[in-house]
Amino acid sequence: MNDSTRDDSNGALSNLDLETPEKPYLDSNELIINMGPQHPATHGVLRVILKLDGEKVLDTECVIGYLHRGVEKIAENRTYTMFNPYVDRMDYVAAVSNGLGYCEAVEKLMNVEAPARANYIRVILTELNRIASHQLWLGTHALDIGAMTPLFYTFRDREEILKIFERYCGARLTTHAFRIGGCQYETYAGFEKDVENFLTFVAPKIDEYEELLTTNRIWIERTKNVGVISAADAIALGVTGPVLRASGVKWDLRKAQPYAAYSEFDFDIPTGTNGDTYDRYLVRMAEMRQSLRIIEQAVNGIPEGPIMAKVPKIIKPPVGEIYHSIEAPKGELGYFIVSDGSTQPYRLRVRPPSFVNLQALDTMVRGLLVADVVAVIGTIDIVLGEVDR
Amino acid sequence: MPDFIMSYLGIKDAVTPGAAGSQFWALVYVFIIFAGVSVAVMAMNWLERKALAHFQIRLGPMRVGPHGLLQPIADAIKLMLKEDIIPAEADQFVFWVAPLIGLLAAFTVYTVIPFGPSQAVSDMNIGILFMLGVSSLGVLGIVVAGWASNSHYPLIGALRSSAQMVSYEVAMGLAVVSAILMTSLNATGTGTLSMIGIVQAQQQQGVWFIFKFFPLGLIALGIFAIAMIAETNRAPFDMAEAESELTAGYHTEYSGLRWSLFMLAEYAAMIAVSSIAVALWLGGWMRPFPNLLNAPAWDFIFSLFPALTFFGLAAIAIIGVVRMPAHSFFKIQRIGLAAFAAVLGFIALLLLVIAVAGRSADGSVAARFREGIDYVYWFVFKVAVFMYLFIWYRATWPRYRFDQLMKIGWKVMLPISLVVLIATAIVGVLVS
Amino acid sequence: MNPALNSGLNSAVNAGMAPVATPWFFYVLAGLAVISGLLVITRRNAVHSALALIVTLLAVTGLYLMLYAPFVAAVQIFVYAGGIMLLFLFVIMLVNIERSSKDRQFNRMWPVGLAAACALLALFVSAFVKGKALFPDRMISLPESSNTQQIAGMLYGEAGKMGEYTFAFEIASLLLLVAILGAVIMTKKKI
Amino acid sequence: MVPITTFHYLVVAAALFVLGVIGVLTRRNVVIVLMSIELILNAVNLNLVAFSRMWGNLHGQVFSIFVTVDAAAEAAVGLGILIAFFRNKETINVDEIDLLKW
Repeated sequence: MNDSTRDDSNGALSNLDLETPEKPYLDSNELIINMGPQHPATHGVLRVILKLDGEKVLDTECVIGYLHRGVEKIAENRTYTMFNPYVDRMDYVAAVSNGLGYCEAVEKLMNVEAPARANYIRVILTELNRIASHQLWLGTHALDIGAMTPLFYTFRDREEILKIFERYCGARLTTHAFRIGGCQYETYAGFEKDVENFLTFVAPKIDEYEELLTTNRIWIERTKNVGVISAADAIALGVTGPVLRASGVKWDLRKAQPYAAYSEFDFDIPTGTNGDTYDRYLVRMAEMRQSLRIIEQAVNGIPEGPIMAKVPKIIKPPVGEIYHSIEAPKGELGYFIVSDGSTQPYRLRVRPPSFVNLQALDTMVRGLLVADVVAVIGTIDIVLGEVDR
Repeated sequence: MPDFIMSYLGIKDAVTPGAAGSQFWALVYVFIIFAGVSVAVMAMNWLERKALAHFQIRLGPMRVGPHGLLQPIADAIKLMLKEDIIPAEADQFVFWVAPLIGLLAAFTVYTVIPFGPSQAVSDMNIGILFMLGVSSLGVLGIVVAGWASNSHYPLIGALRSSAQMVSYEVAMGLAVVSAILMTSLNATGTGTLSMIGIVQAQQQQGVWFIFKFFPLGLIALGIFAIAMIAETNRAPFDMAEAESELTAGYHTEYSGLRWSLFMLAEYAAMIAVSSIAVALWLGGWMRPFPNLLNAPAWDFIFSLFPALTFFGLAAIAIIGVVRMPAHSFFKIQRIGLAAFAAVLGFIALLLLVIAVAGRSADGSVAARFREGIDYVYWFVFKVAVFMYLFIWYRATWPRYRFDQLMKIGWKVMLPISLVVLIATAIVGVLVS
Repeated sequence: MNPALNSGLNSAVNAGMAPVATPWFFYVLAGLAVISGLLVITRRNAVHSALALIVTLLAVTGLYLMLYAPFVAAVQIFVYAGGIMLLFLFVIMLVNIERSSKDRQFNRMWPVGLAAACALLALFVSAFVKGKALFPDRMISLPESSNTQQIAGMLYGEAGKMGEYTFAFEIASLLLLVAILGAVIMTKKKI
Repeated sequence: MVPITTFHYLVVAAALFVLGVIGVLTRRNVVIVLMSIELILNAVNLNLVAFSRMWGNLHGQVFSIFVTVDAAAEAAVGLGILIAFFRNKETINVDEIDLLKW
């Protein structure tokens, strides 16, 4: 390769050893390539600098920030209510979860409890969104590995969820479904019916995805023992969500620190054993089924009552700080809010699951091939809007 | 030259232009095949997009022409009008010449493809070797394109694809040899490498080589069928242009006409390797069951198939016309599709007339003509089945990883094909 | 094999032979071969040289076909153009050519080399001029259709007999095996 | 037009041979030197096949196949050596390959 050692990446950003070291035996194949920010498989604008020996990955470095909008700084200049829609723009494929985390954090700061009915609506919408998020993950992940067709199947079925969102709150993607203290909207007539229809509609569809992939030889060969991360490593890196559970750690905030109405439902936490890409796939597929179970219970047991707690018109939480986290589809989504008693947060910090999970990329892909990097980026399930905020 | 015309009108024995030594007719044939392949590639382009779309619950192209029938033409015009970008750091000359290498290799192969016992440009004595050799030249175009782009992704794509093609050529060659071995199972014990000769050997032995020494022929075809996907860089072995990994592989830096030449070469190569498979194992131009159902009545029935196919296509088009929404918006589309149906129906009628007029195998002009159409029809039909399989694979399977692909090539396919080859030889010796 | 020696100079137009091989083709192919051969040794960029060499090889293949040696032609395409040249291109990409194409292209001894080559050329010319009369001026028509079978007979033997070159053929396969092993060991980073 | 005789082929082969020799003797780039060797072998092949035609037997063609085998072996080993050398010395110029030890 004629310019294999020429550094065309941004040297200032990179702490990789980009110069070929002086050694008696020259590795003529060492190659540094930029994967992204414009690349079909980096899910947006992630840039990964890969140091390759032939096709083997020797070292990686993620360069992020191409989608940075300063969400946390914006929060300092907006009232608590005004900031609520902004959180939807972080993980835009799971906007409902983001909203839930933020609303609950502020409620906790203000010592307000959302009413039971509001909590049930929250659970239903959040779990629907979890399914939507996992479906989108499955489609793009399969596309990264080369299976085109699942993408279209999952998008077809995700559409049904988005339709329910649209009927409920008028928006499909950035829903802004919840308010501090409860929900803005009462469920529309036929909401339960819609959700139940969806449950019967989507269960066979999940089987359909599994039929295409789970026992597919190529899929297994591409994902088994690829991107393995041990439980200890995963915990040390702060990895959460399906990625952690696939390594065999039974940690799910819905069970560990129940919020909303999750303590009232009966569901399992699927875990894997090997912590490889295939296990993460299986865990997410199982999670979709568990979400269906939760939604079914919630729809059947939804109580009557108010949907909004008593919240003052102008939200002024007392001085103090709070950290509240929920189990978003991608892992632990935490909000740390410092209040100085004014109408605006003094400081707001988000713990985005994608950002933390992305740390594990290097551990997972070292020694694998370029094609596996793509598979592993897909399996971590990052959304760049959330990584960069 | 007049002799040659006569040979096609059935007055003299039909031979290929190569055997007749007519440069003029060879040239005419070359042009016919070039045009035919180009049209086939366009049709394949449309079909692939449509079939893939229907696999994936989409509609595919619908805007340009009724059901997107004119989409390939629109694409071709677009690609020709696009700016042809040559990167500043690229090696200009090599960048320019690389697509042509691939295209030349893909099209040269067609000189020996036997569409019928005399429907080929030339019956080369070393036909199958020539085909494999020339089609393996296509990889040079890919390697050189990847190098000339002077960019990382194309280079990796080029290296991948060349390694892949070279490795799969081995298994492919061994599978082909086992088919060639089967041609030598006759009274004289001499086999042949000529494509026409191979099909004729199947005719003489009264069995397609896929069923010969069951399951040896079948396994050999299986190996060839897998290797040919790898040879043409198609899913699930489309490592060279793996979109999610290498953006577009070796043609990342190409645009416009030059890019379309790569696509043309790829599709032409697909048709070419499918033709090899058809000629070697699936009886080439022969109709199904030529030895079991050999009464003249069966001949007649099978000779109706071309007409029936076109009637079927016309019927599908007419259904499309009927189902088109009754809105003035669709008026032109409806007329277009109806006209298309009419053309298909007319071709079908023509074929029907020929089939009926030439039903007696008495060597008359009409009979010769009918036979020619039958040969070409069955050959193209079998190739079309393979082309559909290509689309099907692409819709169904994820992509292999590069090392897995090499592992399959060297550790699975090569041993199996060696065993098949040896077994074929042993069984052949025992039988004869 | 046709031992008949009666075919004269114009045997290309023999009965049963396709009269495709006209002098015109010969001159085109020969010119192509020599010109691209010249390009091979003069280009700065090794990839250009390799492409020129491919053209030479294909032109020589055409000459083989004109000499009614289809099997040799097929081997030429297969092994040379398809295999060896791919190997060359691979290696050119692996080694750093950008620098070497800016270097001095000819070694310091080039006048000596050129002189030696010219002397060789002179030798050839004198041999051809003097020996032309010694050559039997004929082209015996070989049956193209059985060319491959006959070569196979000489290499593998026919009718239970060992062929003339069977032993040499086996040795050649051994040579290839050794070459494969050698190349693999040579290119491995750590043995 | 003058009919094509064996002599014509010999002239072409001689030209290719001399070109190959010039390449081997004057170029610095090892890859091009190896390519020139291929050119020489091809010229020999052409001669062999032409003579085979002249004498009306196939020994020449069989020999040319052996030469092709030889060329393949030579290219594989030669390029292998080249790569090994390039790894160690980072050069592919013949006149820099002048040390038996480094």
